[in-house]
Amino acid sequence: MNAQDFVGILPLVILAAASLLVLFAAAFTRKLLASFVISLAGLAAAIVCAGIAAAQAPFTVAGILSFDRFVLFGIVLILGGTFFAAISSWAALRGRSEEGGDYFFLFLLSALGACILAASSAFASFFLGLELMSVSLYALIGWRRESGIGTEAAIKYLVIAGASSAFLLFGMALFYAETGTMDLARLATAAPGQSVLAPVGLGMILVGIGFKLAVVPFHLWTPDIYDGAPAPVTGFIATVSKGAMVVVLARAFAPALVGTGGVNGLVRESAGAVSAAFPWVFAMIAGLSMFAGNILALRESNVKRVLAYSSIAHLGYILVAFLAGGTEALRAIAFYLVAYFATTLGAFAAIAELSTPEADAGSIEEYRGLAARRPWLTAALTAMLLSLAGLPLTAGFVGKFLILRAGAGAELWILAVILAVNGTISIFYYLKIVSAMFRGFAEHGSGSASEGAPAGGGRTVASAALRAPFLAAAALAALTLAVVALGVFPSPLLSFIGSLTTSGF
Amino acid sequence: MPPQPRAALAGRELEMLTWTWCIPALPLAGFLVLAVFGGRFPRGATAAVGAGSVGLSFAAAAAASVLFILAPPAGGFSSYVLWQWINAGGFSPSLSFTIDALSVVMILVVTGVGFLIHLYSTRFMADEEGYSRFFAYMNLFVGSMLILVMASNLLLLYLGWEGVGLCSFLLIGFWYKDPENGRSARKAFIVTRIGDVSLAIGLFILATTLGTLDVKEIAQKATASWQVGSSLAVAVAALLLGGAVGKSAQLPLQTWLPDAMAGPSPVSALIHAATMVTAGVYLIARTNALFSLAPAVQMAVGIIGAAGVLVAGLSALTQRNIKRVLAYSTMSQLGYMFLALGIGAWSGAIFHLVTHAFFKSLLFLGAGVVILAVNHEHDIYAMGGIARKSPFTFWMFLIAAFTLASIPPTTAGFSSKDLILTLAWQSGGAGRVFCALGLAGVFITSVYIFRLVFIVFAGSPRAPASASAHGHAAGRDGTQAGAVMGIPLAILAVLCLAGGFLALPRDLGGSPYILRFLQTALPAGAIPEAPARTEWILQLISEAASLLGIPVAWLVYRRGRSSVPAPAAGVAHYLQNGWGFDWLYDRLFVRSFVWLARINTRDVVDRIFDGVGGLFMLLSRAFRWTQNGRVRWYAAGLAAGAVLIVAAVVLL
Amino acid sequence: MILVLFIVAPLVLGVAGWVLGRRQAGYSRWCALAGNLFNLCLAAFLWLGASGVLSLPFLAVPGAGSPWMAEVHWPWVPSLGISFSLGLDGLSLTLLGLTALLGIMAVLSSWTGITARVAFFHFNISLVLAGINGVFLATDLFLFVFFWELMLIPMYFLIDLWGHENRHKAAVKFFLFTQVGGLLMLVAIIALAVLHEMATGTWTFALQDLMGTVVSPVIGMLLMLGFFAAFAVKLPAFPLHTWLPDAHTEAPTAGSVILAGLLLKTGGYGLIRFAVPLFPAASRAFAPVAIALAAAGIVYGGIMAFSQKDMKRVVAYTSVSHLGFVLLGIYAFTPLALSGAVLQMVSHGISTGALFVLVGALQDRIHTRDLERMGGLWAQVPRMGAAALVLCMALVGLPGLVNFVSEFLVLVGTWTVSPVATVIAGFGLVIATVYALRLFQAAFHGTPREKWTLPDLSPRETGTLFLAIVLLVLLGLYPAFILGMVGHTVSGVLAQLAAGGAA
Amino acid sequence: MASVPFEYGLLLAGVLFALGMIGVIVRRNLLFILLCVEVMLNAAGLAFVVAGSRWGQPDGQVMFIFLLSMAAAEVAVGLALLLLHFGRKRTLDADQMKEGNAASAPGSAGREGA
Repeated sequence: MNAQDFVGILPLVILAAASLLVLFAAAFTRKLLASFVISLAGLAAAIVCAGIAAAQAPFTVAGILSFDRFVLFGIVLILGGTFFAAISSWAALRGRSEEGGDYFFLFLLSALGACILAASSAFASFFLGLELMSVSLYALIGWRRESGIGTEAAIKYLVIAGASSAFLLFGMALFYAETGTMDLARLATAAPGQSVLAPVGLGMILVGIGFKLAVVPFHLWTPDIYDGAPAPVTGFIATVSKGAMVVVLARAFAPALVGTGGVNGLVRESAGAVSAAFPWVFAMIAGLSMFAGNILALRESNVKRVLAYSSIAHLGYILVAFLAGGTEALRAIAFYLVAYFATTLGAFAAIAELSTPEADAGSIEEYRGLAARRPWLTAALTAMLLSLAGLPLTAGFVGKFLILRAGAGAELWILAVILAVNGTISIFYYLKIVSAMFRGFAEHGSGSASEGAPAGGGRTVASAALRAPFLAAAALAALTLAVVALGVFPSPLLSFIGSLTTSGF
Repeated sequence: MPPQPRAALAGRELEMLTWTWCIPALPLAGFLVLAVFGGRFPRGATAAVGAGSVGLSFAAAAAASVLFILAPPAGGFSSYVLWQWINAGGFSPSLSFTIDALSVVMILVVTGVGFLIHLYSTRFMADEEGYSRFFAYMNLFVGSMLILVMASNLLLLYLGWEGVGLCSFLLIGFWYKDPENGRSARKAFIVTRIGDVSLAIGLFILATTLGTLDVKEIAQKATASWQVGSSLAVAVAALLLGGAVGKSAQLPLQTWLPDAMAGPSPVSALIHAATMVTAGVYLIARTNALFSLAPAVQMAVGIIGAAGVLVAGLSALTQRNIKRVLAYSTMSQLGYMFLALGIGAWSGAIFHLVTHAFFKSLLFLGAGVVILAVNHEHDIYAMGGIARKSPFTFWMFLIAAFTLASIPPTTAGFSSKDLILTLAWQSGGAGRVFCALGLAGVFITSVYIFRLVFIVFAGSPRAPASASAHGHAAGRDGTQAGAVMGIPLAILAVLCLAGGFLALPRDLGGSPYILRFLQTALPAGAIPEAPARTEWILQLISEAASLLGIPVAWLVYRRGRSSVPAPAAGVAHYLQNGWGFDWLYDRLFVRSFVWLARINTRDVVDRIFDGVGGLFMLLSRAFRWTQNGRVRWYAAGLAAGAVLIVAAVVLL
Repeated sequence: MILVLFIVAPLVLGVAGWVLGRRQAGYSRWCALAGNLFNLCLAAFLWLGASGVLSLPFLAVPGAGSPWMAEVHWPWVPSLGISFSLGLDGLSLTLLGLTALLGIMAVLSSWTGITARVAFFHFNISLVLAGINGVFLATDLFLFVFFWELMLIPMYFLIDLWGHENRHKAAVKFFLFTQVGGLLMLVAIIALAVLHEMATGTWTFALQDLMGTVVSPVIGMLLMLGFFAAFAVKLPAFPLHTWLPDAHTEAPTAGSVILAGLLLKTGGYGLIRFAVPLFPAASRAFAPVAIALAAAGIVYGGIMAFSQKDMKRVVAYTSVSHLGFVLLGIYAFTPLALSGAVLQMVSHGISTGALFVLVGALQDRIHTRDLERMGGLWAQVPRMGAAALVLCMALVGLPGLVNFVSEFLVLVGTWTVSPVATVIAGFGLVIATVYALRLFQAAFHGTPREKWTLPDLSPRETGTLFLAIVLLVLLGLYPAFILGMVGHTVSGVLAQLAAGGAA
Repeated sequence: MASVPFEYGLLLAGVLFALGMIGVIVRRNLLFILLCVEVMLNAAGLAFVVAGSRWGQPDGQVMFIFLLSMAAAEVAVGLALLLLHFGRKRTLDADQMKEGNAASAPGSAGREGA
């Protein structure tokens, strides 16, 4: 492999190296700080290198990894997400530093897997990245050994993930058996063969992908895992692992959907897909995910589970843009990913803020009256929730706008309307949380102008003794600012994304 | 804002009429003053402002009419624009006033009678709380009424029209503490409002078809562009009539007037006798051109009038409440005016309006004194012997009664009513029927009014509580009406006696001054001059009828209630309740509306939306069982999804 | 440029008030007040310019060429064809003035009522007013939606935090209803932009550009319905009105004032500014339905108003009834009716706003809104009673008050189009009498049902209400003041309609 | 000697896969569930080998080796987690793992309906 390739995979190399370093550090010092700093440094360096590598994209590495500007963008996103997740992890982990090192080791490993997944261009690398990511996640989800929920969540995730990757692999095998190729790019464009093997294989691969995206009907596991895993890990699962998969999906399947076929309100017929059914399958998945996610969240009273359901719906939104196909759609997806990353990470960072090392702040009761006690944190979380709800002044609004625009551009009217309707349904449960946080805010005794004293009673979140360490607070502030800034001045990012995808497909 | 005279009407004397905007402005100013500072004024100041503003406005009105009569403007009218009111899409009515014969007569009546009644009230209301409120409302009323009669376009007229309605509402409910008064006030406003809406719709048609609401222009354009009896004309006239019957308490919207007597007596005198209730008559006379274009509707006016004469008269026969008697009497007299309008005797109607203003307000003011004398007792059967207690009031009341019954030597009622009857006869056809009914009405009229006179003034005091218990109150207010209350009575009495000379029948050597004067504004009508013979025959008949009424009343009612023949009792009860219109309307409209409102207090539409929300909640609950936390079930979901997708891929 | 001040001034002062208010709550009141006063002066200043009293170089003659007197065009998201464009014409100027006025009334009405989180309260007030001003000024559809949604959040907080008993439910309901419409409108806007892009190859959300877009009748109707949904919910039109009574009833006084006085007007404004001009043909086709809805709303709202016990609910339902006139006037498509509709927006804003101030004052004193517990209050609070009387007469549409002029114009203008609807609406006037008299008499006449002892209006309250009443009378006697100002907009819309109808 | 057509191989793999899947669904014991997951993975591996043999490429076997190592890792983590779980619950009954939902029983949300 030549120097150029090396520069290309430099981010991955750095990440791997960093994880090793963390391992060593953990062996020598029990100080959490060391491994934490190393991971942050590694991530930062990797991001920089990804930037450098972008200069010579697109290029491929050993035929199993192919980088173009979009992939590198995705990688930067993944690394950035990991970066913020790591920071909020640090806040959450303090006081239990003994295994901290291993935690960050797994964290980096998982991120590495995500990067490989995003860049993969062949079945092998796809599978490798996926598993690297998943296996480390098993351990991370179950990190809180003393909490039963954590372990259970880890086991559930392991079982379901194992089964789903079995589906994925079996699908790959079938596809390979039929077409003789293991090239991801051919996945969608391979000519339909005689037998049904290839389509069936494709379908089973979709199962694997759908599982990671947690879209209907592969969404069942989501709330339990979100609930069980520590908040930062949940944030990581919600953003990084899904983001990586979205990148793959966009690259592997988007070509199939840039069809010029007849238009019929729901989907556009795909030109080169192995089976004409796929657009319909995707459309169904998108619609069902939007509805299922939002409707399930309506009566949910646990904030983390609410976010789990809402993430199901959000992936449905993304799929709408994905179905639209074309450059516009790709840009919409890219922007939405950024917005979604910032918002979700922010939300989980806020939750991590409110959590104790033992357990996370789940039940909405623990958020009641938060505004009077932690106004700034409340403001941040409110901003995140409003962004998830897609209200203006936030990135979520622009993202939703772009997706609708892409959908309308492809004349996916029905899906667009479904999206609008769901946007409304979702308002209900987001507002429920906001309203809970502001409960009693403007009532007497809650102090007039300044913050009131914590209204005690039970293990309320804010009485969680640990105040945010500076770094985590700064990260949260940065995310909030990002969310608002993207909502008000989206053009810089938009033009950047435009520069990414003009080459696009 | 300075009035800008219209160029077309340049000329000295017209210039001088352009200040007439102050005639309505003065009472309105009085209203503003009282409304803002009234609370802090002593009663004297309040009275000064309240009565004084109307007095000044009367002076102005008098001056204006003198000027007008001395130097009649070209075309018999002078209009001037204060300012453009509305300007939208070519529709541009302005705030403009017209002075012509008709409005001159009206403003004189309104301000003149109005001033007398204000004067009377300064004493009558002396012991009431809300003294300044009373005069504020009264001034507002006079102002609105003046706007109504001076307006040169129907939109401005409508403004006054609604304004007087509001004041009527406020004054009926003046004693607001009693919910019953509130109910009567509300009823009055709502029932008249129904007529108002019909009037408004009439205005819509005029505005959209003729593009103007100016009375003069309407007259010209309508006659120019509409055939006689054309559907539009009929529609408009009918709708205006709807407004008129509402305001003038004619069938079928008459039910509010008797209840309106809940207000203080001066109010009844001014609003529900002399001025506001005659607004309908004024409106029809104003828009006579339209009614001439719609003979059917004009006939309807006549029929309504004739019917009103009898219906109300008979009801008046049976009332126990002194003011309700007078109220029904008012309705029946208004019936005469409508009858006159129905046969096209515009000037005759207005003439009767004027005389009626005199005697009916006198009757009400007299009744007010009586009511004070028996300290707020309204039941005539609890009265009696007032004549001995307060002779002055008795004589005043008697004069008014004679005038109402159109018996000489009082001239006012005599000449106006006979004029109407004669013209009705002359107009032939239905007119003769009207004339006959009118004559019947004359008889009934004298019966019910003298029934009242005998029961209230004759005999001996029936109510123990009348003089003895509250002797002082009665003594001060009642028996000697007191100068402040006496003078207006006296003046009105004089007007009753002499008013007829405005237009004495020709065979009595009179000459129709006022009619001629009015005919500069109102068309003479196509009714042929009555030969002297017909005239005096009719006069004889009507005189006979009314004179006959006196002994009848004496025989039947001398001893008050006792002498109502038993079999007639049921009928009497029926008549007493105003022919059951109230009962009917209550069943038909009021209850159904209230029922409609009650059943839907919790907006049914809202239930629908709640249902939608509930549906989603239900779905949410329904789907939650999929989240049962069992890993095996999740795996099953995975498998099922896989099967579905594969099936889709294979089958599609 | 000067237009931006309308939005920036409340924002800046709102934030300032928030910051200062953390120390000393009083500051935030003054800041909010100052923001509105500034806007009022600004509006008055521009008004003088627009009516030719002052000659302002930066004010174009309305109607000549561009419909705007003044414009702002700043690039915002060029890659999507989105720009920060504001435009001022007679209609917007009128409504901006109304906003500032009612803003002042709102702040004054809650001067003493609000005691908790005063600073945050006034920040929200300023924010919602800024959003409303933005709505009245935006000429870029994306920007419009942006402001449109922006209004919701602070209003949500106003209801949810400072409202009455059932505030949480009411706040969410308000938000959801408005949001459904808003998102459907967003879809419609995007679809319109897409169609425009397909036709011309350029992305734009500018109103003037999109107006020309030709769409098939079916699509046009669908898109128009998307817009109509948003505006009909906000207006509110008949079947979609049910969020309003709850929101009005639960909101704090200032919230109710702003809701009734301004937020509802954004619906009518949207119809006039966007729904009709963008889809003339579809609007024509849809007019009969809209007129039917309007007539139904007028009567239905009236009956509901009569049947309510809660004073605020009564007023809320009267709003449903009166905004039916706005809808009626807009879809009659005659200059008279349209001018009437605009005037009705102003008159209803002032009168109902004042009515809510009054009801709020009453509730602060006796802590109930239940009409059946009141009665005979006049004896104690004659000044309040007098104000209530005038405002109830405004509900009735008594001549001499501007409400009469607007309703009369609407009905005259509608007569030629649909006599039936006009008659029904006229019947609505009778119902208006019924409920208005009930409202007034139940509270102030009759015998007191409970022993209330309450002070009469304070000078501040008196001043607020007096201002409103004087305006009602002055405009009632000289509505030309406003009719002249909005004349160009009205004729412009109708011209666009005619052109579209022809095309 | 005659070679079996690769479809049969795939068919065998498919049957194995189905067996594994069904096992995951029906077995209550977590250990067995893990085993069944392994079966599924191995079925996939077999399929790869068969497919590779069809094209005469090594790729199939390569994937199989990947797969084996991954399965090993997964089993390692899985057993560790099972130990943790058993240590607390003293049971490996999969249906007992429902703590996650205890926190979020329906209700409390539903009351304030839209």
